[in-house]
Amino acid sequence: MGLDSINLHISIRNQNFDINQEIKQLSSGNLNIGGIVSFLGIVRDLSKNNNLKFMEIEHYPGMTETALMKICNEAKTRWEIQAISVIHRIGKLYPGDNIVLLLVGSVHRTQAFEASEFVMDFLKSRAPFWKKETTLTEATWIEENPLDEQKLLRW
Amino acid sequence: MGLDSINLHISIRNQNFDINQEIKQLSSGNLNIGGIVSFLGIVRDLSKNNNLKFMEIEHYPGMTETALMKICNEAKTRWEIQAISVIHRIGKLYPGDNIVLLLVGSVHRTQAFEASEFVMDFLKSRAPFWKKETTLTEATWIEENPLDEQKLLRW
Amino acid sequence: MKILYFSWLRECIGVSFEEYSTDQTTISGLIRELVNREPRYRKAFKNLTMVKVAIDQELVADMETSIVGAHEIAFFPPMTGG
Amino acid sequence: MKILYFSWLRECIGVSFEEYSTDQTTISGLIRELVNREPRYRKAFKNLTMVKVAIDQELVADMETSIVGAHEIAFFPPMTGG
Repeated sequence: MGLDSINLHISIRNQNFDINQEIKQLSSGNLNIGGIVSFLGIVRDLSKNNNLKFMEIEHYPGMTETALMKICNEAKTRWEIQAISVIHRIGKLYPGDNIVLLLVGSVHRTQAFEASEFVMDFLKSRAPFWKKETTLTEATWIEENPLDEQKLLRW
Repeated sequence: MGLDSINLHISIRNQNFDINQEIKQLSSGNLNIGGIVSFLGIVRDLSKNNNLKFMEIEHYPGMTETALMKICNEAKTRWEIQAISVIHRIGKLYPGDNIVLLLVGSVHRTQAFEASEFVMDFLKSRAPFWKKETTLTEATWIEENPLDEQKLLRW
Repeated sequence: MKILYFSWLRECIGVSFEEYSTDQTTISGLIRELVNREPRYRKAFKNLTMVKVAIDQELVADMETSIVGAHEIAFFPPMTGG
Repeated sequence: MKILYFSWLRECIGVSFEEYSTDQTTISGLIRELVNREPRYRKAFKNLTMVKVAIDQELVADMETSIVGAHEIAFFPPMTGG
């Protein structure tokens, strides 16, 4: 049931992560995990004039963790997966910096892929994170992409 | 067109890979890559008695590279992706060892996920690799999973 | 109860949280009351399609949801994580 | 032409490749000829649903495909990579 039978790891933090190490941790002691799907999100420069200086990520402590737990547990009931790890950075990040790392380990490749897409789709629109971009000329809060909300309808 | 506009990297080899390094290489010099989807395949013990000693992977030099190039180029025409890297190990591998690493970098998360599933599905049934498992008691060639062939029909 | 503000709502209102007492029983009632308090609230809640609400860290879609007994109400724009 | 064998077909036939000349013009003709050569070929090609073929490193599905002019013909079981 729920958290007992799945290896679930959620971390919200300033510091960067090491993907090798996170993968090692996810699969350690579970030789049934034959496939690990991961999604790595990186700060990219989407500003009109390609002059992003940095990005700041704010979140709602407490609710973030609860929301992510809920999303991961839902994924666990829908797909045959053995382990999930979500790391999301907050604070000041620069172009090329890592933002988010999702790892989903499963015996079955397709299960891990679908669960990963599901978690990313809901993380994007249901986990309380907000991004602010500072370019050479201005600071603006990133607006929601209306497509993100639409994507939830397919699940 | 084709290979010119996409960063494509294919490697068939004995040695292990370093995921951090491969990701760095994929995204280096391309700040448009906002998301990298990866699939990591690991040797797991699927033998009846859970007594896998090692696995041997054989391939068809020349045809393997051509087949993978074809699959990646097809993915490139179907999805908006900026970079693909496929590394597949051959030779003798032990439980827990890495087998395959696929990386797909894209501006758009969903595009990278779909392209990754596509490449893995075709790699599985169209790239000339064969696996032999040696347990404590016997050595057997892994048989094709009939579902793998079916999966191709959805693309 | 505690009211929290995030992102540009926080910047607009000027605080990240405040203690607040109200006789209002719904989110929409609370927002009406805040809007009548000071221009900074009026500005923050000008376009409600841009405002999301969580009661006790749980997202709620309906502005008529009851806030009776709530400890923590948060206002923020649509999320943009990932 | 060069004929290559992989996986258990290689083990069964005992070589990974051989140079071979034939008047046969199709894959099925070539297989028939090989099967009549020696028991090890008969054993390898016993169940053709388990055998896949590539002509010049290109997978072909139809056993009646022409092999005229081919440089390299490979026989192997269904792939199991990934």
